[in-house]
Amino acid sequence: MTNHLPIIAIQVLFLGAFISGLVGYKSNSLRKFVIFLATGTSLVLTLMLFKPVMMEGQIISYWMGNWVPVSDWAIGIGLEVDQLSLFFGLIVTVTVFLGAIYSFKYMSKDNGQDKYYVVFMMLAGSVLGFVFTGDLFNMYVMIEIMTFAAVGLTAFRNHKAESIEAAFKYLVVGSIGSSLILLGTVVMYAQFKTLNLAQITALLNNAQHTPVILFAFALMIGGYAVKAFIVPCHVVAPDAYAAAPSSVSMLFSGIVNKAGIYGMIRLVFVVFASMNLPSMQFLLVFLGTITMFIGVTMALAQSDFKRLLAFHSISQIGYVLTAIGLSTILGLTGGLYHALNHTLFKGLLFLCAGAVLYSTGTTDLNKLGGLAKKMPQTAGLFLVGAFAISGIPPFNGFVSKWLVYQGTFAKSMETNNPGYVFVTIVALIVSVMTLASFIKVTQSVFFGQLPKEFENAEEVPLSMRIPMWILAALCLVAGILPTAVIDYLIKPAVLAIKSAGNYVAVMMGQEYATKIYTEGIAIPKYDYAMAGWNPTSWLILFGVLLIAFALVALTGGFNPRHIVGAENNNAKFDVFFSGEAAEHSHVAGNDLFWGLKHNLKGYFHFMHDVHNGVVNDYALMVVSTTALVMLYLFLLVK
Amino acid sequence: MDKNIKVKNVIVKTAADFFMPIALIFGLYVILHGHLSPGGGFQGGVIVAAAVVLVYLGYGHETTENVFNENLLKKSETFAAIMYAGFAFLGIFYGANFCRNVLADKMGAAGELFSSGTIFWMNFSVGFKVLTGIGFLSLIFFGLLKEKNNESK
Amino acid sequence: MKKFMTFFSLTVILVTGLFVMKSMAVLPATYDGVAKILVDTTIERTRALNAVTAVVFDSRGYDTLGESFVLFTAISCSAAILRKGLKGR
Amino acid sequence: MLLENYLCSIVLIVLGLYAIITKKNAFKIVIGMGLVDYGINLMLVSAGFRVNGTAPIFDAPTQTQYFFVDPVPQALTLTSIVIGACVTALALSLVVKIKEHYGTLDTDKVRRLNG
Repeated sequence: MTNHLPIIAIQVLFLGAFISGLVGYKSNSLRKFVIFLATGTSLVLTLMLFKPVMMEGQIISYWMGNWVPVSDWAIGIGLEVDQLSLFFGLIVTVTVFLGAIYSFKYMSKDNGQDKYYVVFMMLAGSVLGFVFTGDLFNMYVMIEIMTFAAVGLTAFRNHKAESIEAAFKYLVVGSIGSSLILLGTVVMYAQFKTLNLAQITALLNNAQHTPVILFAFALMIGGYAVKAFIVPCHVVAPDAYAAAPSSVSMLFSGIVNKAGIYGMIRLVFVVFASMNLPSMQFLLVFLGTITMFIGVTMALAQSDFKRLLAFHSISQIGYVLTAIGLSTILGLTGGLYHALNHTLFKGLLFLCAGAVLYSTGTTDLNKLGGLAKKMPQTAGLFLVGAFAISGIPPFNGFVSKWLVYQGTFAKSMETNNPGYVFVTIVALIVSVMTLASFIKVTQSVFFGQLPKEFENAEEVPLSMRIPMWILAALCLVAGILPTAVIDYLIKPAVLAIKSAGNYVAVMMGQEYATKIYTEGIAIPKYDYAMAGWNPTSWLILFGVLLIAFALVALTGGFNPRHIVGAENNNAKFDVFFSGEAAEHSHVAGNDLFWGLKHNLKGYFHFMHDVHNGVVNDYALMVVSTTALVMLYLFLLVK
Repeated sequence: MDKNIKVKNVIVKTAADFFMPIALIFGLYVILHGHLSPGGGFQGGVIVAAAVVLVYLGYGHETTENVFNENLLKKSETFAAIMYAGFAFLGIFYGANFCRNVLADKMGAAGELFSSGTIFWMNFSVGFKVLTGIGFLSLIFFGLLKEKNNESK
Repeated sequence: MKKFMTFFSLTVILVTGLFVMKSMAVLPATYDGVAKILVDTTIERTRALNAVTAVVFDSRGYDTLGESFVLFTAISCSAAILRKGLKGR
Repeated sequence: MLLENYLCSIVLIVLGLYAIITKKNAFKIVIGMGLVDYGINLMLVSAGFRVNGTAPIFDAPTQTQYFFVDPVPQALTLTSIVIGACVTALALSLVVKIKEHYGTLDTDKVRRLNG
């Protein structure tokens, strides 16, 4: 029975889409029930896989239509659920379940909801199918469904010109990416006459690295870089994230770019594991470092709430990619942990943005302000998300960022390469800048003056707050219990990445694997240390600080007015903006870092010119990235 | 574009009358003989969906809207997708894996029309799905042309 | 800059592509890999005379399932994009 | 014979990319995306070619002498063609909406989202 669980979990999501399409556009409650049931069933089925796969270490292989391998050739399509797949599968199902609950109220103001839920469920099912599959062409088909569904959801609010524009750009760039993946797949088929991932892994193990293989590899890396929004290909991501409904933006940052990351991990570390390319790992670290830096600096310059969050999403993907590129145990642990955390806190932040949009109707930071009085729960949850993403203990962002810093530093110690220390420094600076830009958002959305037009803004309904509460709780849990998370979720996945031989053995049979891997299948030793990070003591420290702060505040020792002085009425202590007192002129959140932007205006003007909004240039970036990766591989790999 | 389509043209109408039954029969033939001769569900479905285009070319918007019900087409497509997934699930019900061709031995011998088990039925459901889906897509795009006509008048 | 990058990257792809294709295009006269096994067992396992249909709907039936879902998704998206949106909001 | 197929497929793909990168009309970009698809399909079909092979369809269930071309790439091509048609349909419906909202198809003017 366990064997059938993955396929049923995938198909339940697709069937949910079809049945909700059959329900029609009249009976909303029946459709919601169907969606709830389908996403819930899928979540439960994936959780049922947790015990056999994660804890007992089984790898589930499933041949479609019982087309088992004949004379060492994989004929049919196989599903292969190893620990890495299940790790991403759990991320997908949890995100989809929470996103569906959030959509019920959030989308109630839009028309055409029947179409929304159909496409939503297709997106969910396709990503789950993508992470569970063990076939190269099936990966392409699933990622194509994902791209179409994502484009359709981006354009869902079709009364806004921005949605349509973003969707068109996403479709053009995304279909170039899909075409590159398909081209790579075709070349691989022509070379190896099989499409099964495990068999390709085995065949590559003994093969020469001919130009054909490098060509296919470069094309597929380019294609998955588009899907994961790595920097030169990231330009459509902010448009799409900002234009889509918030529940969908959560899915984008939670599962769509995770699908790209999963594809890259699977290709670089499992399928092409035998190539053991140090230069490829260097390329990943390089791309990741640029990604996190450009993402966060662009975020500082934004004035739209969701667009800012989208750039942060790109930046966090940079952390994941950097850590994975290190390809040490410590680096992979940090990378996967950050991928999990990114789903949790970025989902929470997008849902908060959606809540603000729901009750005020705008996400422009210059118009918003003072919403903490009207929406206290959303404000509190937003603060949790902001702390988590900025890496403040005891939230989860701190743990994974710490692992990333430590991993890069350890790698530099190992290889005597000072370049990796530079990566650590960039990661630290990016973390500081993340905190800075979230101070800006918090100040301009939830604090400050409340504009007149939002006087009657209200807290969002309960069904929208429940997913936010769950995500916030998960953020806290992943921050306080890092050892448990690593032991039960991350460690098996990292070991699965590192043991490609095991992947082949389960799928193609032990005999075949021993024939290929004559020296035996090595499973590396797992060791990581989280130096200086003991969550419980940090928590106690924070509790003590909080109590001390409360005591001082209660006894009147801390009064901000005392700091200014007694003659507080004196006009010389007031803040002026162009001749007007501060209380009459609202400090726009966008202007909080105008000094930084002014000093670095050459850089910011250049970045603004790069993100110029012309779709041809965006396509050019993708194509030149692929060409450069190709050139890099051909010139440097011997 | 809108001026070029003369919906009341006798030649176009006669040609549409003549070719529509041929397209329907040929498309159905291609769908049903997918496992015996070149072709299959996708190809046959597109040929049948050409009938929608022929009706539009010959008779114009009003007739097309009267003849084809958009919602019914959409629901049929959804139903066909469920049907395909259902045939794939038959494998699990019979104790084998997903997509298993469990009916292969229970139907006729190779070369007969009703042979090859679920391949025949999957072919049929894909053909049904494609003909309704492409027909629905054509109807949506014709709807755009109609709006353009109304605006320009 | 833009023009240079266009021609540079397209030239890189074209040249490496042509080079790779030249080494790929050998004329195979025999079966190898999956194809031989599939063709030999088609009649016995699927009872279908058309081997392509047998591959499409049986051994790679799951891909076809995905393919019909692609079509479904594309049509649903087109319907969602071209629907009458909310006016003035 | 086969070499031309492979070379033409790469040329088609590069021409398609060239059209996407340089053409400023949204409709021509869609045509470029189509070109890339056709190039890939051509390569996919060529990958299954065998010398002297016939179409992979049996004349009778009892046929014993046969030499077919590889049926798997043909099946994959079928999938790829349908996906290419879907890309075109979706892109065209977006182009229609762009024309409705912006009144133009010039991609230099469809750039409200930038920076």
